Amino acid sequence: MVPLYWYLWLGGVVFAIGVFGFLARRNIIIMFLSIELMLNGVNISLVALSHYMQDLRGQILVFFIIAVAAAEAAIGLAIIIAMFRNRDTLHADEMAEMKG
Amino acid sequence: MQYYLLIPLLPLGAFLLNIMLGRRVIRRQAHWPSTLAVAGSLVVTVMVLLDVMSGRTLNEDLYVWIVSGNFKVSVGFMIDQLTAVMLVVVTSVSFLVHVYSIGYMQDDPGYYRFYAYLSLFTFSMLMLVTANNFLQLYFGWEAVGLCSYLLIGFWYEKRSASDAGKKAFIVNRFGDFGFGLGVIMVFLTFGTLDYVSVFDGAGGVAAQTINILGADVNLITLIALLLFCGAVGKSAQVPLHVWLPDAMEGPTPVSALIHAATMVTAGVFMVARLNPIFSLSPVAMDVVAVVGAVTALFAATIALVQNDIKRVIAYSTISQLGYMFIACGVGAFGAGIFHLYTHAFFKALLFLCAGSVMHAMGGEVDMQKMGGLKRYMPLTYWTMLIASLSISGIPPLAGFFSKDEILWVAFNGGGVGRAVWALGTLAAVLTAFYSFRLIYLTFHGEFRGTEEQRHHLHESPAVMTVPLAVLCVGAVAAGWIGIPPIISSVFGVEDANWFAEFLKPVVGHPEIEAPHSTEALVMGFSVAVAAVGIAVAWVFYIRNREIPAVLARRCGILYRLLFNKYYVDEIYNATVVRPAMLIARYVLVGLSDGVIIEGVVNGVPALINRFGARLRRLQSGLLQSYAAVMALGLFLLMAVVVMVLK
Amino acid sequence: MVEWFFGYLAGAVILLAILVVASRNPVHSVLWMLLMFLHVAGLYLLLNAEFLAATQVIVYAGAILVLFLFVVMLLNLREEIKIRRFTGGWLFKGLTALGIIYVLRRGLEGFRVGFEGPWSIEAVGRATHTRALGQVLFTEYILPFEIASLLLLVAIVGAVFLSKKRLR
Amino acid sequence: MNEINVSMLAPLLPEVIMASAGILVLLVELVARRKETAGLLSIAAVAVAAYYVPHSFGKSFGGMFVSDGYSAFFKFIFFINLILTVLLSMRYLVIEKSNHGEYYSLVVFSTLGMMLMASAGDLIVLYLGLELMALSSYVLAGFIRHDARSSEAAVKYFLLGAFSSALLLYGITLVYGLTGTTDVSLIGAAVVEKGLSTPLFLSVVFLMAAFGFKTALAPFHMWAPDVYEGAPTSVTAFMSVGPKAAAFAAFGRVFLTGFGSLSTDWTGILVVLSILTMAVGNILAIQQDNIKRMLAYSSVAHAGYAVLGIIVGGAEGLAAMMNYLFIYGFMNLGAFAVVIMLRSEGVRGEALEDYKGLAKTHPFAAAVMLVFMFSLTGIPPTAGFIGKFYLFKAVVGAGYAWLAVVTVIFSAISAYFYLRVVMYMYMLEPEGEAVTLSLSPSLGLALLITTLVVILIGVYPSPLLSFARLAAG
Repeated sequence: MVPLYWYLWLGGVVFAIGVFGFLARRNIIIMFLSIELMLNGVNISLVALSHYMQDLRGQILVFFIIAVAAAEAAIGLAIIIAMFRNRDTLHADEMAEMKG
Repeated sequence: MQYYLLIPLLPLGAFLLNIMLGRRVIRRQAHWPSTLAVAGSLVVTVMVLLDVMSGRTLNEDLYVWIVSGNFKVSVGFMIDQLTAVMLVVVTSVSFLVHVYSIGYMQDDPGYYRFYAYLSLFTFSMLMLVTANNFLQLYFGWEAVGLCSYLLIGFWYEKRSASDAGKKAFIVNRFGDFGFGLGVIMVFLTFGTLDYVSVFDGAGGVAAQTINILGADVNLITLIALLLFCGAVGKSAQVPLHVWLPDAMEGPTPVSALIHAATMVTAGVFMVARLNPIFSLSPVAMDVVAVVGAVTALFAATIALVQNDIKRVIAYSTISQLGYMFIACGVGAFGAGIFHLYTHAFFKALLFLCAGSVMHAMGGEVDMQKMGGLKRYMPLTYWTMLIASLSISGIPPLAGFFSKDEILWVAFNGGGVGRAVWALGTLAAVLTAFYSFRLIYLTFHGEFRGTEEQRHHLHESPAVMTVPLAVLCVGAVAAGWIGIPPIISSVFGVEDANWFAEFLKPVVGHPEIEAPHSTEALVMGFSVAVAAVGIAVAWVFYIRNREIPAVLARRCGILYRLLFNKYYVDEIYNATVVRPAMLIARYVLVGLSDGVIIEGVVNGVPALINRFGARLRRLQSGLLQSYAAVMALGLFLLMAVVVMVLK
Repeated sequence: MVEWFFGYLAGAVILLAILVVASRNPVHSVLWMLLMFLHVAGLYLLLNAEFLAATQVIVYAGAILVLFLFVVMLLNLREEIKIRRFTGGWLFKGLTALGIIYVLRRGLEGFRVGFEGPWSIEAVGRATHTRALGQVLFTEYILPFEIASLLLLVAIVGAVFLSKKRLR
Repeated sequence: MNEINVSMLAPLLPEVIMASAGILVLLVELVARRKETAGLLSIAAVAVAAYYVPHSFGKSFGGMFVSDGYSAFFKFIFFINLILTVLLSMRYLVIEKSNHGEYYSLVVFSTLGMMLMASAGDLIVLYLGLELMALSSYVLAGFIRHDARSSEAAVKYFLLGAFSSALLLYGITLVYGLTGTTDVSLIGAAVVEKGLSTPLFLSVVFLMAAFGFKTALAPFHMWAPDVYEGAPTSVTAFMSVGPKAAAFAAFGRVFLTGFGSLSTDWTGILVVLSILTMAVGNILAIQQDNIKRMLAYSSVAHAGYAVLGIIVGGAEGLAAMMNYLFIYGFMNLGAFAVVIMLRSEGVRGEALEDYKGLAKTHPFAAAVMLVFMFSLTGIPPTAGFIGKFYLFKAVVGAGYAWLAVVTVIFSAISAYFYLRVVMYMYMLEPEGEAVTLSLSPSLGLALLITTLVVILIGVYPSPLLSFARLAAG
């Protein structure tokens, strides 16, 4: 039997890698992918917890997270397209008209 | 009887209407809303007066604004006999001033603004007198001060006017500072600002003392004196009287309003309203009486030699206010209010007459350049004569009854009473003298002005003279509701001092055990000295006009001292204003290039600015750095948690 | 045995996650991501959540990632491959991420689940996972389910609105 | 529990109405020639929903959905926010050449999300409500598709918002693992039973970060200035009130019901965040010369004030916070209404310079702005003073007198930049061409409502106070 802690730690590591990607990458799409990584980290932890508690609610939450991720992807990518049309760039550090 | 609310609300509404629509819509019709509103207030006031006379007084919190523990800010009204009298005085004088101003201000470009301020002024004063708690009193107090600043400096293009406005405001600040401290002390002592609860609790703390800089001070005395500071400022008592004569720079109707009804009387009203506090402190009472008496004499002496017609009246106001404080100081608050009430009529009348004279003279205020106006403006002359007789205390005019009552209670006051009485009586001689000096210089003899002015001389229009006539009736008859028994008994009426009876539930009435003969003697004496004063004035200014000049030359020092108002302004300039300016100029400006200003005044904002500029750089517009700040914040919080809990 | 499976899957997931973040080419990132999702699905199977594993593959990998891929292709930038991948201060940011990992490790060490539910492996097995999940989802969690449907509606409206051809 | 019937929807009646309205608005928009019809329809829907709010108290779906006084109060804030925003938007969208009907349905859906957040008795519902609110506002932020600033704002808002959602989910995951439930009141019970542990506190921190993001608490506020500046002004007005209030609603419920027993442990952190927020918001607001951006920082600072209510806790603190947010909604929307009024064809009207001498050219606009600036500063007798006063009272009452002093100091600093606007309007002479006002009837109505309410609450606060007190329980 794999200890629960391993799963949690795995989830945490994936989450943190996502955080790093979000902080460090310049490309907006990869930043967005990093958020998906973070969500997957959460999902791994949730399914594991759900399994070890013999409770299905965690898995339900995962289900909703996936649904929301789909919605988020649709809107996020649409926003990115709109942004690309206006700015012709996909680099987050090249859009800083508003600052200060 | 919620309709009493209309009394302050009508002028407030008129103010809002005029200030919002005045410039574009109402314009030359601005007098309508204001005058109608104050007329409405007057009508409601009469209704309230009738209610109060039938014994229905009221004290209610209308609504509570904020509450926090003991601290409550509420708007509440207290309508009792004292308030009713004040309401009558304020609304009636204010109404007449409104009407009079239609003529006086007719060509002024700021017509709507003038009426808006006038309404606000009236509203503030009405709020002040109807308050049922200290905070509302304070609010009215400050609002009155603000309005007076606006109206005195009404012709702000004129430098002297805006200076006078500022002076009034700043001098009042000194008094108001004490008043504010007094209110805070009241709250700290009683834990509430409600009149009734404070008055109920006042007896319980009468013996308490607090230690200030090593000296034990009676708490009530301290509170009373602090509050009195406010009255000294607002009612222009020595040493804070300097603003009132300068306040003449405002339009004359404003002077009438300030002097008769809405501003200077606030101090007297406040002392009378807070009589349960003052009565508990003999020290404070003596201070009030002495300040009043000194002021009465002091101002009267200055008035003797002034040539500016409005200034003479201004100093007479200060002097008369002194009388009112004498009354309060000897415990006869009712007599003080009585004098306030009669004074309102003859003083408003004097001012409006002076305004009428100035109107005819094309704005001239120097009495040396007048003379012989009797012929040109008979109505103004006669009404002003009656007002002067009234202020001099000649029976049976209004001023006689109120002044006589004050002197009589002072005479029997014990303690400082006799001395105060002596000062008051001396001041009465001078009052009669300067009042008639004014009459003789202005209306008698021959005209000393320019030919052009003579050509222009005319009686004022009806809209100005009618208020004069109405006030004249008041100046004659207002005193007849407070006739002392000694006189009324002659006519077979045993108790005719209805006014004192009316106010008794609020302010009490000192019982005087003294033989009628003494009273008759005192009364006769004061009438006699007034007559002497008039006679001397006649000799000086009609019979033998050389005397004043000779006298001035002989007693040069005294004359110059009086003419320059005891150099009080100069002294203040030298001791307060100049040093303050010097400090401002040399110390502050000098240091502004140096360390202190750089460090403190500019330093803190500069520090904030520099810090802000740093922070701004952090807000770089870069998405990733925003996320990094968030992540770092999160990490630090997590780290703290793990550290602390492990 | 299970431990070995877990070891492989976990190692692969972490490796692939790093590759997603580190790849120069966005298309490669998306493809690594796809592979990672399959491994995550494997983890779900290990945890007896076959329905979620299927969802992961079908919805996450099959729909969402394809959408990503589509957009990456649409906005394809040739020069992308040549320029810097990372923002300035990435080292510092990496340290922050490592710090989070460390703190989580320390913080979660003594993690105990707080609860024993009725859905033991046997119970789920009896009902089959899909049915069990459906039972909970459509009874207890019907309200969130409905909200999720509105969410998808908003997503459609928003996405259509924003990516319509420019019209003023 | 397994029985599902229509009666379970009774407490959700306002939400059902809003959801239907959102869909209806979407359909109407297709056929209506004038897009304003959609706006008016959404206002009508809000009116109906608002009517049912007090008539639909109760719990439903096994406690997942709680309709009580607390949520009702917040729902009224959301409704007012929606109505005023719609009034502000009608003419503004035409000026921005983005008059599309989707706008109104997105506003409705976003409001629905807020309502669900305020009523959420379960973290899953909370999460979904939050996402519904957030996804709609991401689109709204980028609503002017041809404007680079609007798109930039949308991207920033979206990515950081998604990032914060991930934090929220991680927090929820940990809580779920520790307590076995996502129901807020059951979490509360479990926390009492199990006491404090490191993982639990970590989850508290994660949730705090997520809520801090939505309410714009420093250091999670970084998105706010950029997004507020770039988004269409009407949307900025919408976002600075509604989502913030919704996040506070959820924040209050989760922290005081769920983690109430640990309050002694987390208030310390919150105090630090609150002071940091006030400092950052106020100090950076001073630096701004764009009024939208200044209001954005001011919005950050106000979050710092409002969070004091959660620090104080209890009915007293919550009531003070709710009261504050209610008042903040009116004054902030009013200020944005003035900003919108200055926006006309070709003139952005966002620079502080544009306000020079406004009192001379447009005295009414200046006077109204004056009222809002005074209120935001907290000068009596405006509503802002009442809000601050009761907040301070609650803070002092809870024994944080020093914190109240700090807040007062920052309030004093804030006077600098609010009154600077007043100074520009009244003391300076207009420069160049006078700005033209784009005043429409609906905008005028919004200004009238906000001004009146700000003054009315300022002079007669007791109904609002007792309402808030009652609602806070």
